[in-house]
Amino acid sequence: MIARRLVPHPIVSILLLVVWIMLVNKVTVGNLILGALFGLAVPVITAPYWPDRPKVHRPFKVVEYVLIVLWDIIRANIEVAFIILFKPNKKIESHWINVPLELTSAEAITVLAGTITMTPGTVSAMLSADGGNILVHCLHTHDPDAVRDEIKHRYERRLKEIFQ
Amino acid sequence: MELVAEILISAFLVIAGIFGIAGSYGLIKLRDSMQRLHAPTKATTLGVGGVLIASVLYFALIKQTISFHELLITIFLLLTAPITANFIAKTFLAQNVEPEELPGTGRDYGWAVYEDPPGGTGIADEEQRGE
Amino acid sequence: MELVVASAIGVLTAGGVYLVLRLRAFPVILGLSLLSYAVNVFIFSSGQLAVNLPPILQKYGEASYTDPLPQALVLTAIVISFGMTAVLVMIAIGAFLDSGTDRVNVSRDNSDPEDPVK
Amino acid sequence: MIELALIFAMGCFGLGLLFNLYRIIRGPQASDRILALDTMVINAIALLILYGIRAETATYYEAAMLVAMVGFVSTVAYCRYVLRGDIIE
Amino acid sequence: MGDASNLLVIIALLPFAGALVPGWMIRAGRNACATFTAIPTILALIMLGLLAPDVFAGEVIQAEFSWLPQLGLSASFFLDGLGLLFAGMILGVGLLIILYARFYLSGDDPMGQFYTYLLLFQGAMLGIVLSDNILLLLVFWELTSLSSFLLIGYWKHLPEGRQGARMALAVTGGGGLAMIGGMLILGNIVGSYNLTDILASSDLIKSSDWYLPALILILLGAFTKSAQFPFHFWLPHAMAAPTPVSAYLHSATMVKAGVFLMARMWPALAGTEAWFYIVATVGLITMVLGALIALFKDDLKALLAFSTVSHLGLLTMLLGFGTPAAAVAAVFHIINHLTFKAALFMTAGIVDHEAHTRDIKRLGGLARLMPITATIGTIAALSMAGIPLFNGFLSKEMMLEEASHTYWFENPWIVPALATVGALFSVAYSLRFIFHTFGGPVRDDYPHKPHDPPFGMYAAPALLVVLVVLIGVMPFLADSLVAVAASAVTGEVLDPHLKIWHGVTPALYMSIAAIGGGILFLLLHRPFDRAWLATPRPEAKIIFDWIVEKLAALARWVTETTHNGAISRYVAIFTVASVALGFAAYSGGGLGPETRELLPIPPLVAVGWFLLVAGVGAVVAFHRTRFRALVVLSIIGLMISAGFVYLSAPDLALTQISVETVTIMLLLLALHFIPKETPKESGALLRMRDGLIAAVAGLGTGALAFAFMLRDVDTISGFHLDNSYEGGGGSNVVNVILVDFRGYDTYGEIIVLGIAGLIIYALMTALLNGPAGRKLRNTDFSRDLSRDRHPLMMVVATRVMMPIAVMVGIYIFLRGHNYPGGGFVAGLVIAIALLMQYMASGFAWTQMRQRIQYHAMIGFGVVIAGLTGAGAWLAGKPFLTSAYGYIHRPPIEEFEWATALFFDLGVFLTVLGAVMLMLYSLSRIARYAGQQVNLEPMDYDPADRVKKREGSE
Amino acid sequence: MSHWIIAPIILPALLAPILGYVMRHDVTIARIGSIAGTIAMVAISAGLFASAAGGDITVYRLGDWPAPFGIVLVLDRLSALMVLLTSVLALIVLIHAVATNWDAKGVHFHALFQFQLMGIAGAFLTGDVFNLFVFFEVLLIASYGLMIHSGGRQRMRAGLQYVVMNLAGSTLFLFALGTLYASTGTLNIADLAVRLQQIPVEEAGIVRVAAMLLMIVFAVKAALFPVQFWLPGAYSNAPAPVAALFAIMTKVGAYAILRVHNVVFGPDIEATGDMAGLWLFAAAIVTVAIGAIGVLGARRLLPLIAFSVLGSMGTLMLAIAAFTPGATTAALYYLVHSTFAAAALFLVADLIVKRRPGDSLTTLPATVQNGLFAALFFGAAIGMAGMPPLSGFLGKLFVLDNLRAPGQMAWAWSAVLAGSLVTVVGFARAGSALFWKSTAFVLPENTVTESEEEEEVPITHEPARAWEVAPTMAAIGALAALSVFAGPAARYLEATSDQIIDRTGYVAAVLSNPDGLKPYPKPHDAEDGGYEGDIAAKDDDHTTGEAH
Ligand code: NA
Ligand code: NA
Repeated sequence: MIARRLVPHPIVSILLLVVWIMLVNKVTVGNLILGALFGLAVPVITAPYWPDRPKVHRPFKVVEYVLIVLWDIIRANIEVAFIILFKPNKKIESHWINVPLELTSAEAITVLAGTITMTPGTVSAMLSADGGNILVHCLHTHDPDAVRDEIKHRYERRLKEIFQ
Repeated sequence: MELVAEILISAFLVIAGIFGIAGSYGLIKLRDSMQRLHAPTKATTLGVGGVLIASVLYFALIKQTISFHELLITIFLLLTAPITANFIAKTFLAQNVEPEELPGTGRDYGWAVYEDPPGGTGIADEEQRGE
Repeated sequence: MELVVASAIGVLTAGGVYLVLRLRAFPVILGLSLLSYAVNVFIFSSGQLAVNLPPILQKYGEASYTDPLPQALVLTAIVISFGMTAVLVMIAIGAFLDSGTDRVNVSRDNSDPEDPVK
Repeated sequence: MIELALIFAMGCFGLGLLFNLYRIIRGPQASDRILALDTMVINAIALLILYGIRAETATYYEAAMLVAMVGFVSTVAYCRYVLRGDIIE
Repeated sequence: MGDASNLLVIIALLPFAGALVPGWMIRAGRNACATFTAIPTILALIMLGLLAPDVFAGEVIQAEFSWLPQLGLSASFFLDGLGLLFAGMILGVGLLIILYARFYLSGDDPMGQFYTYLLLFQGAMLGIVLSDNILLLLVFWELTSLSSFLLIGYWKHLPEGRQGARMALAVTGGGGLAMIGGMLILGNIVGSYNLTDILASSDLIKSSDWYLPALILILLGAFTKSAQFPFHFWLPHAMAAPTPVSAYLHSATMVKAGVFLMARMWPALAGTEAWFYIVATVGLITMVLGALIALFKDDLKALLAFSTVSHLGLLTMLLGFGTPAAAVAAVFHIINHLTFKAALFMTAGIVDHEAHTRDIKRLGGLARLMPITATIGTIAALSMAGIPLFNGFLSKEMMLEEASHTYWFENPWIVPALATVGALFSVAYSLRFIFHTFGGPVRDDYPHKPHDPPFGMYAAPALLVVLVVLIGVMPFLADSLVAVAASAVTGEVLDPHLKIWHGVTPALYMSIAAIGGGILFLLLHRPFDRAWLATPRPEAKIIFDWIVEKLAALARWVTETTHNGAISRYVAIFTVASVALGFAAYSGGGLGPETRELLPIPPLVAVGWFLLVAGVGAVVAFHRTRFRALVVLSIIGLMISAGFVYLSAPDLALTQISVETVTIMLLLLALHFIPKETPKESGALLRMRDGLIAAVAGLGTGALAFAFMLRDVDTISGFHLDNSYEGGGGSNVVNVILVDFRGYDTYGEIIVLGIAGLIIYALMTALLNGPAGRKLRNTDFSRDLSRDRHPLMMVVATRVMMPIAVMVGIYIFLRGHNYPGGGFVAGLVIAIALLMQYMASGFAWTQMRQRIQYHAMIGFGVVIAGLTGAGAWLAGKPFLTSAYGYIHRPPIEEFEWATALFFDLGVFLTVLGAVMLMLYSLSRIARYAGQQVNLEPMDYDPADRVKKREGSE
Repeated sequence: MSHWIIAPIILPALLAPILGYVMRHDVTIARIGSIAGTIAMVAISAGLFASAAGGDITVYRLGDWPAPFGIVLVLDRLSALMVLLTSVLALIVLIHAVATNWDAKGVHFHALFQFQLMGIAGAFLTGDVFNLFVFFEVLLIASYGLMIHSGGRQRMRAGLQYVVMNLAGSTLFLFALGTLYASTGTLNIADLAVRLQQIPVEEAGIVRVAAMLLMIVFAVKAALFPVQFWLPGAYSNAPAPVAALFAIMTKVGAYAILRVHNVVFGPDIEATGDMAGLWLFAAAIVTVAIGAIGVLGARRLLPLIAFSVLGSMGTLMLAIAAFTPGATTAALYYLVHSTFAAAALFLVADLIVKRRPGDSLTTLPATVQNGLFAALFFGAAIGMAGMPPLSGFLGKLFVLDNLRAPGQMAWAWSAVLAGSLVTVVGFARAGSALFWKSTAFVLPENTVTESEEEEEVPITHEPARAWEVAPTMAAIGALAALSVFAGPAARYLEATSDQIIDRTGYVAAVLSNPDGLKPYPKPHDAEDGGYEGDIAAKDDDHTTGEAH
């Protein structure tokens, strides 16, 4: 309990240490110590704004997910760039897609929405009032349902494994 | 080695440039606002990403000085781009699109822009709070 | 380069002055912030322009730097004009809520305050 | 070679700035303007970094970082204004 | 200085000291008050008596104190014959008036006030006649105007009193100001403001080119004071004052001040053509005109007033003649007029007091009802008419004698003829005063049954008529006084022998003609009166009031059209003036040679420039749709920051971009409460005008900047570069300048921010407690275009971004001294981070989670910065002297600290506190306007759905 | 090294936050603190005054940096006089504000008041033009807060205008400073004086612009034509005690011109010549006229007073514009006088107005203590209108007596004399309308005076307590004292003006950096950082380089 008070968000603390090192742009013992200090201190200050920290199971899944997403991002960008540069506007076929969610953790939903936005020609436009659905706008597709299924299968499933 | 580095860096720069221009071009080319939204969120982000990586490589390989703080900016952008896109999309929808024009949620709560969340939007403040 | 900066100053000033001469508080505020941009660049340019000579001392070896003093002056000016703008904005709100109009000119004939409730 | 690549990249992002400007002025929707502004900020960041590479100095970096941060905040603020009126309700 | 001089000074000061008495004594009752008020006057009179012998012996008593030597103003007094004469009159009559007023004033008049004013006036008059320094004289001169203003307006309930008082003040005060000019010129010519010096240097004055202006200005003062034509009109209206005042000011003393002045300056100014033609002519006209008007006045006091005007004219004319004999006559007539006119005023007062009217047409037959008063009045009036055996006759004879051989532009007739006419009129109105008031049958329609007043009331006039008769019969009694006074006037020793019979002279014929004609005129008064009433005459008062009103209206118009609260016009004028004067200044000099060649313009810079210009254009074009303008404003900020980075000013870039963001936030928050659009109000012409002004201003600043960018000067900043590291312990010279070399500027700057925070908070409080607050209560500003206020995604993103942003803030703060950054930027970064949190979960919620006392934060900031500066005192160093050093504590790498860091901490706290206090105030307003607040960080946490489901199962 | 010079700045600067944050919940404590602080300030500035009276110029080098590289405070007769004047006025005004409960009508009055004092003192004491700007801003922003203290419709809008006008002024100030630095390369007043002497007129185009723009900036503060328009609206809508305090604010502008345009751009400097004098003189003449006309035309009491202030500023500027020792002495005398006169008028006006509905000059039934208020108003009015026996009359004579240059005399004299006649008439009309009851002069129809729209102000009918009247009396008393002791006063002011005119003395005092200042090493011997370990306050064993 005390530990939880002192280190409200271990992950964040680590993230902050990394951030610090990036900021000072020099890996030295001093910087590491300083960064660790701030990394521990800052979350304590900002803890009230992040009441209940999410629990992350299967950290290695995170790595896998990150890699997939990065790859998708690049793919997405190439696709989109192609559409923008070479596809005549009238040939572009956009769709609204409703993606019902099984995720219930706010963090997970956010990550999913973010992923959707960053990956193949889709932008997550908004959630439903109770966070049960994501409204996705698809820049160009002939089969909206396929897109939805890919989202649920490729990302949401993994996120469920990570967050629940 | 030197040459390889140069080629690598140059490649990153050129690709970044192409993505960058693609994003901005899409902004004027595409016909409706939602479509335009796709362009920058992705292309430009990656464009910047490319530039930042190029910078890292440049300092590392050519100047022989380790410099990775550019990555922080990349993280920043990757973290914020979806939120930005989300907000802009809502701005567009709220101003120009009626709920009927959208697919339903198929559940008892509609889309957030048009419907109050369960349990309303808060309480009237008897402004005793704060200082 | 100098011409670029000078003309920028001129354009900013012109835009600022024009907006300051408008009849409503908000454009006046916009104009004043344009003017403060203009004057900041103006002061900055009083120290002679230089590319890639930031006044940050290199520990080793001789180096030449641009004139740091105008930069410090501009920083002070920026901060001050920020404070001023904030106060002005607040007073503008106050004047509007109190009198129901955001006209800057107080004259007898405008006895038709529009309703702040809109 | 790097020099040429730099110039090319700068050209692209510079041109991008002009496109963004067009969209900001032209609109038509508030969302378009905000989006274009956000893009312009990102392009500016890219250009700052490119200048940093070219000048072989890190002084451009802080600016880029700060621009990235405030760019996000102000974009959100603009949207919130349109959506809710009061941005910190 | 001998005792004599001391006495003189005491005399001059006694009345002022005495002016304090009535205020106290009035509590002790009216008699006590009157008595004690009389005491200073009596004392002064006695002292004057003690000095008199020396003066008669031809000695001039002087006393001098330095007052404002740099100006040539000294408190110096002198007493010569003329001074003695007037001082005697002022004090003597003053005493009688005090006595008379005791009985005259009614029970409900504030007597204490009256006596205070009276003594103030007495002091001022004494000052005039005793001053030996013309600046000092001016002081007293204006004082008489002021005190008479108070005395005339004494009866506050009477509008006539007010108007009369204002008119008197305007006319005499105006004359006084003219006289100031004249006196200053005079002093300029002579090189001294000392009266004795001036009187001594008559030739110098008269030969100077400035003589005529000086003369005219001084005479303006004299004429206005002495109610000379064309300024005669104020005197009758001053008669609204209580009779004692009229008797004192408007017959005996104040109106004589002008005459006194002319007599005083006689040696310096008189004897020239200009003097003769101005003074004598004005006097002559006034004498005739005053007498004529007096003839048709039914109000006793008005009649006396105009007769006074006429007699003042007579005196002026005599002084105008500029001959010693005329001077003697003038002095003698001053004495005589004093005696009979004061007596007559008091008589009129008694009549008014008893019969409750002063209207001749309602009087008559009083001789039987109030014989004593009648006798007094009759004797005095006969003297005024210039009937032999009364003193008035003697001086009038001398006047006519002088007139009889005075040429006016080679014409021997005009002056004598008009003088006779004047005399004739005065006979007529004097007899009318007697017969129409006291003569005739007793009537039964007096407003109040009159009878003789108590002794105290007629004692004073009685005493005066005794003098009238005495001098009239034994004129030689007045010899010495007249002699000494007249010699003082002329500056040469005279000793006139006043006698009743001068033999058969032209003057005698003229008198006879006057008396005969006068009687005839009186018999024919009725028809003349009708004719007079029939003929249209300009009414001075109406004209005066009309002029003043019109002037006031004009002034009001000018003022309200120029200062009509049109700030946009003020600023336009300000701008035009700046540009025009700036150009004027420039064209007075030239430009040095150019010492730099221009830097190149890379294409990207050109692009940036284009964006900037387009941005400005867009802001101007969009300024009506305010939100749009705000969006465009960002471009400008962005481009300027980029420009700063490019031009080697990273600190500027950081500060600019963060300030600009916060500013736009504030504007967005403000826009929530004010109209969203700007109506199209200014017409095309106005917009063209403004466009022109703007263009010129822009051209000016741009050209100026371009001009100096091409020319180097050696600046002091070399020192800063050289000393930044060793002296200031930092390698970011800009930051070292901010926190060390010019830390004092930054200290002032953060105080500005702190104050801004305070004001905004105070203003918010004032608003909410004011009418705006009530309005707000039933106003809903919320534009809920969207129903989600605190969207989930934003909240989550913020949870990650916030800590990172705080890290960045810390980083920027710590390195500021050596690299771009520092307390100010760090403060803004943290503020922006918090702002992000507010936007995510709302202000109220965030506040609830963490109560930060923003007031305290500002306070600490300012105090910390201040104390850091003051800390240097301990080392015996000046404020803000910095110290610094390095710490090597392995494994922590060398970490440099400086007191400047604490100072920067002050900056940091102030900035953060100020910005947050502003946001707090704004959100407070919004919530006051009935805005709802959320108790949860986000609108709806989907996890609750799960919980609910679990709960339901 | 005496640190007292900076006390008038630091004392309020440290007191204000405490007042604003610690004491803001208890008005009584705040009052005690504020008054105590102000009394202390009076004492301190009196001490400074005494120490400067001898004629030696004390220089305080902030941060221990040599002039012209750091910022210096300069205490000479002039700055000492101005600071003393400020603090005495402040005490009077503060007591009035407390006695009449003005301070409790809004929050943070005392904090803002102290900050205001800090700003004014700082402006008077600094020897650096940019620092002058900074303290101008401090005193201005504080004045914004005081101006709109306790809010209210008219006041708020007037406040908005006041702020806008001054922001425009501040912007011009910055333009001027940029130009000045670009053309001289320095900011220290003494150093500027030195460098100006070396600029030949044919190369002085830019610096002349700087001089002119600076003059306009100061003219805005001093409310000179054509930048005087803002003053009546601002002063007549400000809370009375604040308006009274503002009497010193216009003087800040006058002071700045006295200082800068004597020391730096003096008439004997080839580069600028008598440029300033000519323009100032013309502007002052018009200002006198505007003031007088405004007084005659005013429908309301407070604007009337505001316009009389304008007139007095015009007269003051006439004297300053002459740039001769005599005229400067006269100017200083008139400056002190007009400060107290304006304050007295606004204070007495406050006592009167709060007992009538609004301040329009219509005659109404007598208020309580009509006599007392009449007397006070009469005193203050003759003071301002320049009638004896108060100092206004002497001041007027003093000014006129020193304006004898052929070109000036006729204009100046007729303007001032005619002006004071009109003013006297205006005050007479106002006074008789206010205190001599029944209809005096009827306002034309269609007049909806501002104050009639404002319904919020409550009217009291209680007699003024001694404490409420005392400050007004004190102000009038000051006028009387200034008149009685005109001789000694003028002697000090004469010495002061000599010191102002004598540029060399000032320059020598500021630029002669004694030993014991920071080292000024050449760039290269930077390597040996002898500063390891604990605090290394800069060592004193170097003499300063680059002294002019
Ligand atoms: Na800094
Ligand atoms: Na700063």
